[in-house]
Amino acid sequence: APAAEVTAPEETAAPVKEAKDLVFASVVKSIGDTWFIRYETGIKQFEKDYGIKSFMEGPSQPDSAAQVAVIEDLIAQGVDVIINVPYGVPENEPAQKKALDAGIIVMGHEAETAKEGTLTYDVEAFDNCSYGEEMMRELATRMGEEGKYIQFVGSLTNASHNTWTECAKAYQEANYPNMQFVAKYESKENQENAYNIMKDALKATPDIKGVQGSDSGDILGAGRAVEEAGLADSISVVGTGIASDAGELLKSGAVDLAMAWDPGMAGYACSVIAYKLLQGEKIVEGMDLKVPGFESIKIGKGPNGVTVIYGSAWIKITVETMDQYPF
Amino acid sequence: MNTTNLKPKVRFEMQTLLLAGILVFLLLFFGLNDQGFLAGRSISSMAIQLPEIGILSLAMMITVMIGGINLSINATANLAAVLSGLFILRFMPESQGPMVIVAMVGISLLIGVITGAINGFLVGYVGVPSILATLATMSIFTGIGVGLTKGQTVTGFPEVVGSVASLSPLGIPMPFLVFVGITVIAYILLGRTTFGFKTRMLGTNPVASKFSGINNKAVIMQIFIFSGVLSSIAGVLIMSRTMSASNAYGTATYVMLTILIGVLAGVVSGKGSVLNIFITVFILQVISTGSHMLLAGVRGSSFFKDFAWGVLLIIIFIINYFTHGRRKE
Amino acid sequence: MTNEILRVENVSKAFAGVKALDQVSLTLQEGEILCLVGENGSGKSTMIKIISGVYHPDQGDIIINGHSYKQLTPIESMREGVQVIYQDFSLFPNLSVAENLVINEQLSSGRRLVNWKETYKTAERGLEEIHVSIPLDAMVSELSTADRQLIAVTKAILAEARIIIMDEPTTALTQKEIQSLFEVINNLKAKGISTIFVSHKLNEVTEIADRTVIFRNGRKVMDQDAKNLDIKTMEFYMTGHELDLDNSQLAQPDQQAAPLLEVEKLGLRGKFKDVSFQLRPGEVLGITGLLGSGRTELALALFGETPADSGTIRVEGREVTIRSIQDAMRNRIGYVPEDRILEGLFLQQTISDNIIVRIIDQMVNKIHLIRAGASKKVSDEWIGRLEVKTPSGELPAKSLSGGNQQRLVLAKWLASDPRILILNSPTVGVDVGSKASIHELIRNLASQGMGILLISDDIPELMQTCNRLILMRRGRTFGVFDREDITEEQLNQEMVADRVFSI
Amino acid sequence: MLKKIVKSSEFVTFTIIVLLSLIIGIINPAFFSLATVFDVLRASIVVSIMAFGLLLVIIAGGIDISFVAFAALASYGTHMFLLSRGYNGGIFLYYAIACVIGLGAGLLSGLIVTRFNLPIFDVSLAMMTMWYGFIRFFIGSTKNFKLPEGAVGYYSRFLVTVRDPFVGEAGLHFSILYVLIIGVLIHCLLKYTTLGRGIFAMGGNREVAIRSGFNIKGTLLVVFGILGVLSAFAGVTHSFLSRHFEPTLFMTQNLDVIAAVILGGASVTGGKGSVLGTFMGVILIQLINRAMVLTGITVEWQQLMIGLVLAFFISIPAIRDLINKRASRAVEVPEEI
Ligand SMILES: Nc1ncnc2c1ncn2[C@@H]1O[C@H](COP(=O)(O)OP(=O)(O)OP(=O)(O)O)[C@@H](O)[C@H]1O
Ligand SMILES: Nc1ncnc2c1ncn2[C@@H]1O[C@H](COP(=O)(O)OP(=O)(O)OP(=O)(O)O)[C@@H](O)[C@H]1O
Ligand SMILES: [Mg+2]
Ligand SMILES: [Mg+2]
Repeated sequence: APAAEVTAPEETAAPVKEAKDLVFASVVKSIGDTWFIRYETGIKQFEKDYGIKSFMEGPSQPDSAAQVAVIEDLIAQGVDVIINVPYGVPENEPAQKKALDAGIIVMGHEAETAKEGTLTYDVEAFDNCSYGEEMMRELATRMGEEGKYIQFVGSLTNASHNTWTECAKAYQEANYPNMQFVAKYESKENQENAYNIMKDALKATPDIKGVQGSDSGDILGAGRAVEEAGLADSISVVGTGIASDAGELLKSGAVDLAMAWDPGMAGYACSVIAYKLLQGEKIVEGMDLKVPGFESIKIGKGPNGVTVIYGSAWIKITVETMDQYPF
Repeated sequence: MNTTNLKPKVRFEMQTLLLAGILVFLLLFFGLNDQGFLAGRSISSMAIQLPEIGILSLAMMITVMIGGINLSINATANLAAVLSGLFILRFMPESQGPMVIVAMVGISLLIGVITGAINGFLVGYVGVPSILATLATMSIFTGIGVGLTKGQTVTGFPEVVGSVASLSPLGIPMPFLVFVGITVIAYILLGRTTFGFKTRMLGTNPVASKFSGINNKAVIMQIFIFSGVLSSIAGVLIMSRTMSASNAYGTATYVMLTILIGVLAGVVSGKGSVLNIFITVFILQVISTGSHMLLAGVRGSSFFKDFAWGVLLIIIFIINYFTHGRRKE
Repeated sequence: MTNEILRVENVSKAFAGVKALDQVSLTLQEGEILCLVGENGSGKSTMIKIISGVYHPDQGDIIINGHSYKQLTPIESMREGVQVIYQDFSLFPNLSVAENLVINEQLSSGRRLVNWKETYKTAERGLEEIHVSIPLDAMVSELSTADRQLIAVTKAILAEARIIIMDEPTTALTQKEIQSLFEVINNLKAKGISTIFVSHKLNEVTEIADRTVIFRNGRKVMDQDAKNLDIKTMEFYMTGHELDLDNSQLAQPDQQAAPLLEVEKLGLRGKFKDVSFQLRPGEVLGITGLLGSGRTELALALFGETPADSGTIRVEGREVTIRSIQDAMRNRIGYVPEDRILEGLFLQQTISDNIIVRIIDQMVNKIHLIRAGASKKVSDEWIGRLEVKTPSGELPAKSLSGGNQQRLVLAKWLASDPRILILNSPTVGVDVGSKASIHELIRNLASQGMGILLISDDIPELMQTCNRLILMRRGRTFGVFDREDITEEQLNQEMVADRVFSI
Repeated sequence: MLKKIVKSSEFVTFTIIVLLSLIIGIINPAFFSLATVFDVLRASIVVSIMAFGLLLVIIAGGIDISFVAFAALASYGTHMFLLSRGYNGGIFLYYAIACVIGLGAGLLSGLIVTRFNLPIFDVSLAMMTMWYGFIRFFIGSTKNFKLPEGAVGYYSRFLVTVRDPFVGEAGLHFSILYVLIIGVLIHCLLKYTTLGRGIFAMGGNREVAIRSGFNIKGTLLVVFGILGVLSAFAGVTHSFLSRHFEPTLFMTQNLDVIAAVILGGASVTGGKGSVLGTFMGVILIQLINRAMVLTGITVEWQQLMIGLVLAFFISIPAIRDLINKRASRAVEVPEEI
């Protein structure tokens, strides 16, 4: 249920700094990921457009402990805004809270499950459960709404991945009685694991017809295994992924659909909201952030009470549309 | 190999002095380069993770001292947090009383003892090399937590759970006090008790220690239990600070970091200094925080930091080599 | 007319202030057998290590085959034909017997490939040369100390050395093997190969030496044709005073006293069987026999390391089960192992820590912290009592010479005040002077009521210290003798009569 | 002869592999197929090649954890370099350049270890941190999926293929030949060259090796050189097989490779180990991981099961040693802890 209006936090009452004196820092799960390289382009675009120093930081390996250390150091540096994409949501909360207490605006992304009071706002490209359901619709269509399917998550500890797969499964049970869930596997965010698991899954359940991936490596590994077994035509592979990684497999037909959102735009949107707050503006339902996908935002509450700003629209990358998404 | 270790006492001080010198140098270096560095906020930023890393480093060090290694320290810490967290959520979700703390600490310590005993059994009694044994138990301990929670982070604890980390009697954060306390205890245990003495002997020559009547198996068992207990205390601190218990917390960084601290502190079979560990943990924390400050906003600064750490380590090894006198071959 | 093959001129070497060698000169002729003798720590091993290139001298020259060196590397030394048998045998425990035998030759020949057939053939030839048989594909780690020593000797012979240096090669050999070794050395001599021979067993020295050099405190004090030196003279030069080695004043234990230890029909499958004896307080009971006769296994069974599987043990009249070393210690049984480096000492730890390791549990105060003062007092006391040669108890044990390390192992056990002490070859590698003092110590301990089991090959030693003797053969007690009832010659014959070798 | 084989540690590992295969096969008969054999072999190729290099270091008495970084540096560095030059040809040049880079990285570690007489483990810890940082700061931090012409289709160059009615086509990848060739070479190096025996000698007793006149430093340099080259070779092969190059290649997999080598009978303290045993160790680790999917253990409990199975199987050699020791008390060698 969208809240009608959310008032800006009190801290913004502080005297407004000039744009050139502001520092916006983004903290991501791991800075080496293709995904976050794209994220960085968004905040760099924001830097150019608004003249506000924006940069991305994060551990070299995805790990909450290391991420928290980065946040702690940013607090000590006295930045104005921290945009955090937490690897583990609860583990990052105390550091976020500490930043809030220090008068810093703290935005979250992919942190829908955060507790109330640990983020100024969380910004999501979409509602995670709907995303999972949409993925299932796409998978079901490609499978002719029947047959066995398996799911991958990058890791069991990843809340988003598990929301996607669970909502997808629930949606299937409600709408596609002829489809049959076989098993969920954990790729450990490593496409080589996904590859080996897919091969073994084919042995364990020879008549698999569909695969749903969550980590961006899942459809790559599974797709490769399917392709090498010469089963590209009979098995549908659908999941989160981006064109630069999955391009070849989309072309060969081993992967049927990669779904994603543009992390660059999410980062940009977070920055814009933070800036508006600093300007004393209020964030309201239906507002246009002038960012693709965030033309008319929705405001809601996460399961643990944090206020979430939803954009609209995921993107769907197929062999036909892949050229439109150069990341 | 013919290192003629003629003045053990002096040598020990050399290593400690060297480390202390590096620490002072780094503080000055970062302090002069960045005005904010010595400000209170960065100190408190450093103090946040330091106790956890420090205690885990001690847990690692004592196993290295008997010629082993314990790869399962982080898994033990997380399992202790997860199991005590599940217990609290199941049996005292609303309670704010001290019993919650008692349960948290009590269950965690129990987990530390049990996991340590499993490691000790495999290494001491079955005779599996510790690198293999603890690799397997790392998987087992994490696996239990993952299985019970389906991998999800355990949250929603009563507020009182956070008090361990947030209290700061006399203005000193509680976790830091715990770390200092444990350092002192470890110092006494290893330096002044028969347990520490036997540990050193076992690490030096396990056959001779057996023939001297030291019960090697029992000492190995005690060492791994001690290591497990220290790990579980780190687990309590993490749980209290993050108000959550995750199976994945620190898995990509903590184990290697503690090994690195041990190596820098000069821990080897039969020899290890609690004081050196204490200083080294500070060194690494200062480097980490300092480089974050100096490199703030530089693209890929974390990567550069990794690179610099590697180089710095080599440099420290080489300084060590020259200050300890060239070793004859 | 002989040719000088090696000349060492005015060599000095100091270790952290200790002058191990002080202006020492030596010569060695082709085909000569030169014996080096001296007390523990007098610099013999240091000299050897300098000739073999392991240590570099502080000053002086080494001239081998006319080539002059300020210092050598091990490989240069080998190229000049020097082969050393070190006290620790310098073997690779993880390699086979054959390979260990051939490895030096392989290296010095500069060949890059290994020919296994050739390796085995050569190895076999080597072992035949000293008339022993050891399985060629056994790992050295599986062998007994004596076998290792034989392999070390064979290895040097095989390397076709021109100078063979043996640093106490006979410590773990029994009479029979020693005789074969001497035969080998004499054969080598006939071929023009020179030998430097270091031993603390002066009777061996008189038997084999052409010339004898005596060291004292890092200086050469005597260099003489062997025929001009008798044992008494050597002892005098080594120690600087006359030794009184008259040991006839053996105390007799009280025959009425209840036995400390009674062993009845003790057995361990494949090792020994039906061993029975009694040990009274104040008694020194010698156990001897050839290699592989089961003496060490018997000792280890009594010490709980490899427990016996049949028979009974009674300590002070009580029947006890000894399943572990802790059980043995609870019954105040101590064991001084043969292999001091591996089983006896913590080389990197201090001498003082090595001494108190057995009694550390008693060195604590009320709150169970170690009392530093007490441990220093105890260790200093034992360093003094056993005359361990060291400037400080705070030095690591590895700074001690072999003989002093052996004393340290003894000190460790004596400090724990055992009731029954098993000594396995306690004077191996110990110089005559120290040996005499260790023997005296043994007698003193016995006279204070301790029961001592002394395992030894050294027949004079047994005759001088033991009240009774057990002779073991093939895992059984072959005979028990009162010392008065047997002479050295008889005992010697009894031992040589058995032709069983190890394994 | 037979007795010797049965006593060898390779035989124990082999028995464990057979045992585990039987258990998996009984639970899921689909396991018994040529496709499985091919899959397991394929997944073992890259790890085996690295493990062979690591084996030399472990026999020499050290433990290296940085070889994974050599692989990443060599494969990713070569790729990004050639990509920037617009190279689009065959794979030979990739292997050549990568092996040179690997050799350089290996020798650098070797030089630091020998020149300053440092423990191998310590140096490798530093080098691993350094190289992964170097790659991502100076070369690039994202995966790259653009393969040169010569590598397109590399993944499906099979020696033989079988058609399985259910699981589709399964082939034995030709790069298993690399394992065979490298394995034989390393075996011969260890067994038939003075250098190889020097590696064993060094691991068995370093001081004696020095005294005997082995060139310890030279030997270590060669060992590190080989480790670097083999890691580079494995890195490039992996990248072609998985059709992309990545800067964090193998980053968290070094412990698994070490475990495989030790499981294959190499001693943690050095002086012992074999090529055949190492290969079987790699296969065993593979099987343990694959058993999870094939036996249908649910995902939440897989990690626990992997740990339990591993703990069980690593205990077998240790228990065997305990029993052997009881049976014949040999002279003790220092125990591993
Ligand atoms: N590496 C070393 N470091 C320090 N001191 C040493 C070293 N090697 C020898 N020494 C000292 O040099 C002296 C001579 O030692 P050396 O080994 O030559 O004696 P040795 O005559 O062989 O004695 P032993 O009969 O006990 O074997 C000893 O006092 C010893 O303490
Ligand atoms: N590594 C070392 N460090 C210090 N001193 C040493 C070292 N090695 C030997 N020494 C000294 O050298 C002397 C002799 O040592 P070594 O063990 O070589 O003697 P040895 O003649 O062969 O022995 P022994 O007759 O006592 O068995 C000792 O006095 C010892 O102090
Ligand atoms: Mg000597
Ligand atoms: Mg000696």
